[in-house]
Amino acid sequence: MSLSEEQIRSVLVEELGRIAPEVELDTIDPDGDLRDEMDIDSMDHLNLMIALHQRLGIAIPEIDYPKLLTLNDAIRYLVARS
Amino acid sequence: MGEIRMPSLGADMESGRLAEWLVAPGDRIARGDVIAVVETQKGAIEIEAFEGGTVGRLEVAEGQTVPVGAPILSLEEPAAAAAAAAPPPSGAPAPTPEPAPAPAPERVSQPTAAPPAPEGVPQPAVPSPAPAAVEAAPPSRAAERVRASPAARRLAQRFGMDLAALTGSGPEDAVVSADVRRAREAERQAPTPERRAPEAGRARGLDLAEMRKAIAAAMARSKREIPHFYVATQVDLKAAADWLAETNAARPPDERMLMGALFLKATAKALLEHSVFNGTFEDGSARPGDGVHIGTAVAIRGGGLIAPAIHDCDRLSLDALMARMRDLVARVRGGGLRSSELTDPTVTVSSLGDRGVETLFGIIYPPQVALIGFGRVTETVLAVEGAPVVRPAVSISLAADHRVADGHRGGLFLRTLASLLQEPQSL
Amino acid sequence: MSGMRETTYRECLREAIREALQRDPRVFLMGEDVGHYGGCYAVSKGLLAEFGEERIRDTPLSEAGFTGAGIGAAIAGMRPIVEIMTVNFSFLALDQIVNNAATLLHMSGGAFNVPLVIRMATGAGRQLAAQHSHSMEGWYAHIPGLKVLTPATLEDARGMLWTALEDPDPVLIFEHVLLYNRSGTLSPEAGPVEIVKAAVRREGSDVTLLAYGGSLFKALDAAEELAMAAISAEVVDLRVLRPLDTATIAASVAKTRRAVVVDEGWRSGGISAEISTRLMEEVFWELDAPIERVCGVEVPVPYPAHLEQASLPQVPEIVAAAKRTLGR
Amino acid sequence: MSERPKAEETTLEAGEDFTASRPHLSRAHLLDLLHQMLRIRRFEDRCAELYTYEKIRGFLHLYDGEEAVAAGAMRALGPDDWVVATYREHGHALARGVPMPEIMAEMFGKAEGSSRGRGGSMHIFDRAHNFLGGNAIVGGGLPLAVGIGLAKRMRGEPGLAACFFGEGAAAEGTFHESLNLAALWKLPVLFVCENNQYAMGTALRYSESETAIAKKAESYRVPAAAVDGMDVVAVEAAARSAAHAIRAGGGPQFLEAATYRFRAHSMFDAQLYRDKAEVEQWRAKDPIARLRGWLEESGALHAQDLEEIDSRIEAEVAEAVAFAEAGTWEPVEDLTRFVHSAAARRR
Repeated sequence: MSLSEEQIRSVLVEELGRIAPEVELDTIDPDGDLRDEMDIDSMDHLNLMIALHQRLGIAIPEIDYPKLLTLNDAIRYLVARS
Repeated sequence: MGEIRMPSLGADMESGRLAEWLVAPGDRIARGDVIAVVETQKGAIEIEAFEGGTVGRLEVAEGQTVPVGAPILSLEEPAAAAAAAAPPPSGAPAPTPEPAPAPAPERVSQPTAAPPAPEGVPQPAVPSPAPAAVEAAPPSRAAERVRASPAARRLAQRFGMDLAALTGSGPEDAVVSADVRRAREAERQAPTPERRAPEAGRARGLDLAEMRKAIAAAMARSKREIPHFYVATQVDLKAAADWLAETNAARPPDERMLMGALFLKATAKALLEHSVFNGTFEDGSARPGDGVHIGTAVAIRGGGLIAPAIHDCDRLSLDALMARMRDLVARVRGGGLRSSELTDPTVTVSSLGDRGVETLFGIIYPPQVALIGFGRVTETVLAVEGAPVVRPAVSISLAADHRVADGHRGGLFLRTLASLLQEPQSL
Repeated sequence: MSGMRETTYRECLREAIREALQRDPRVFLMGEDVGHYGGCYAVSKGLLAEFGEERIRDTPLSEAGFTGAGIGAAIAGMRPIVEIMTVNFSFLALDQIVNNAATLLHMSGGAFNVPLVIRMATGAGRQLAAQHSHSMEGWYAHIPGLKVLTPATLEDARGMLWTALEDPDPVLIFEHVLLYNRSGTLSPEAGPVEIVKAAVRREGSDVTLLAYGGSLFKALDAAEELAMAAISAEVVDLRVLRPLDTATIAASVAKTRRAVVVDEGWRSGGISAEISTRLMEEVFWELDAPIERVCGVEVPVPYPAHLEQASLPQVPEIVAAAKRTLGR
Repeated sequence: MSERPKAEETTLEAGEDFTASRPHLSRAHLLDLLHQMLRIRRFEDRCAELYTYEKIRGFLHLYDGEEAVAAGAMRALGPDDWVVATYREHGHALARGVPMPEIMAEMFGKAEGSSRGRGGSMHIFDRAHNFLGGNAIVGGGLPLAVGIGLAKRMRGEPGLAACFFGEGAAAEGTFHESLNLAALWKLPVLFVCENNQYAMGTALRYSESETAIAKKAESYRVPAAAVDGMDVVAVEAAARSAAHAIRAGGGPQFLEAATYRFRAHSMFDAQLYRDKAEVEQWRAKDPIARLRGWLEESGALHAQDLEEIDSRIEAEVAEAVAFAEAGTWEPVEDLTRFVHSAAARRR
């Protein structure tokens, strides 16, 4: 399965919105640490990983978590793995 | 005839606003059924029935605020009586010799919307089940009859899902693991909640301003009444982190565990050994907890904090504990806490998580006697066998009530907790 | 792959014996009709001329005598391959196999080990009736001290013998009678294989078919048929009945969550019961359906073809059992 | 583990050539035979006693009365030869040179026993003395001896396999299969039938149509001799002659030694199957008394010789018991250690 960057971005943004509905996604720095940008804790983060796995079919191993710290990094990583 | 009253869901709760009735007159209800949603200072909470019967009258209208203890619903035919032998012949003594209880609770300070039960009519006393009995109640027979595969059962427990609600596709229509995954996926795919403007500052069912007030009152009372002492220690987490990484590596994301689950389980087990920290102190005397029910502090987006109980943490497997945590966080953030979760934490655990500070000095939530705080997990230089090594470590603190214990005992508790975390596979 | 050559299960066995005789002067083959006759199933045909009567040793009809002699010779420094014509005849040597081969190491506190290999034919399908057709390998798998191998593929027929001969303890090799003529291609480099692990012969995700020996190919055929019905069956070749490779079996079933055990032996007290119980012990919480078994019907194997076939596991039964585990 | 006392070295280093076809009846040699038989007798007496103290359990089959067979036959065997025995094998193990302390420790079930306590009374094994047990299946050892003989022949090694069994084994299939195989393949096997008249409680006449066992052997073309099993010198002479023929490449040989066990079959046996009179009759032929009387008559044995032999044996048995008492129990963690060689060799 190969997904376009657009598809991946839209899924990611939608899931982030589900986790932090009050955050305006267009206002965050795409190269900033998402955990700070969106006040995400470990449970939120895990839920995001679950959602990405279920919607994109990409199981992200824990050791790769540091590769998804910013919005742009996450998109790059997911595109490469899709 | 029995009745259900506005429950006390915490030492700091004085009244509640009945937000929504989930039952109507004529409905049959069983013990444990959710009958109403009550909005409190801590958010919307589902109220459970502690006795069964047929709903007679709703004594309180939606939107109305009544004090704790006020009757909110009357039961026509308590299940206990119905289940007993045939009704006694006319004129025979009531099944129990006690006189009927006063129909109006003493604590009611203002009349309720509906009139109390007519006086003079003998009513069978309905023994109110002890809370412990509620906790220990076996799953209802209906739940036992669910035909589900072992894999489906395990997965449902891990996800905190109800098997009875699922449709089975397996042999003889048994629920199999794929059905559970499908249902969970459907649950997740539910429409995205409406995007709220940041200034709303209010999650569903929560009034953050009210909550802030409640926190203020409780914390002020705590600092005023409870002579706190604090002890803290740094704990090597290499074994726990390695074990967690290894466990999670073999699991898909939805079955992974967080370090927080290990913290909770280790705390629960340490409390079993040092039970003095698990309980309450009221009216000058300490009372041990009826189980290890850990109030688990959950931060609310946009501010505010709530610490509903996860019951019997010591008896839950790590997976089950993880499922409860996940479920709790989801419900705190999405609304829908149940009353029993707020009434009876026997201790509180607070963790500022992976973005937090190194050490946390908590304030005890009265009438509890202890709060255990977990700081951020950091890479720290530790001396191991005489040589400096870099290890993941966490600072664990205990805030405790000096009236029930002292620092020495606190230190022993932390030592037990630390050693439990060195053997994560045994948690 | 280039260089593959056409061969049969029988030829693979013969090559393995020949290689062992060439590699190790301690090895000799002993049994009824292994020499002048060329082996009841023609496995040792031609070897007498090549290696002589000392090393291709015809025996009288004395299963206890020559099996026991194999044990004694193994203890005293030889590496005998004892051929017992068929598993039913091995009962005449049961005392030697169970009371001596399997126990001497233990009874002697580790002083005397028995590096012996016993080969025998097993299984039904050739209308040989009830005294030549039974699958009793599961019985032997009950005995601590023995290793029990069931080669199904050409690679295993070619490769298990040498590894078994290197084992310091007694190893029993069961050759299903229907496999001897089975042909296929084999790499000329094919050589010794390990004898501790089960092998996944076909990958799948919906149900695991566990089989060995002659039943392996029935399971593979069933998997093919299941694929037509959009059911993805994984086929595991047990290869070794003792010690069972529980890890591989359990891993497969933990993945597919469903299992069908195929065993030509009888259901009651058979190896299928053992496998099923191991799965309960190891992966109960991973299961999505009760474990199914397709076994030999509980009757001495009859002579007429239609009854014999009816008494054995067949592809449609395996397919049906697999479907039941999926609620279909 | 307590240190094992030094074993009494007896037959194997008696300074005589075991391959000689006839015994050399020197005074030292005869005293040695007497010592060996007495050693077995005292050992068995002590075992019977220890059984009543529950130090020894399981089945305990004693060799009293049959000492001449093991003591005499063993003189014809050398270090390259192998011995396969029955469950009544203490005498064979002792005469073969298996150290008494290890045998006694085995009886106790201790880790220091010759089989690490895994076998007990019926399963004494010793690799150092090519002593392949104690086999508790009647007739179970014969094919093993055939296999050892086969290996020796195929490997071109010197030596033979001596196989001891009772007359009861003649009824088993393995007896016939083994004699046939050994004769067919001309293997170096010495079959020694200890005919003590009873297969447990069944007299030979109740179980065999032909009670002359040696005749059965002859029908397989195995040269056979019948010998008085209560005469140690006669047994030795017959064994030497047979072994000599085997070493010369003549294939297997068969000895039938008529003997008698003085004690019951095992410790729990009321002996309903035989008369006290019959036992007394055989006791009169006691091989030990017989040799002693003969030595005394000929003036070769002095009271002080006997005292000296007695005290040596007494000390040896006492040491063996002390060694067994001081022995240790195999840890339960090692329960499955000797099922496969890999685990057995660990540590």
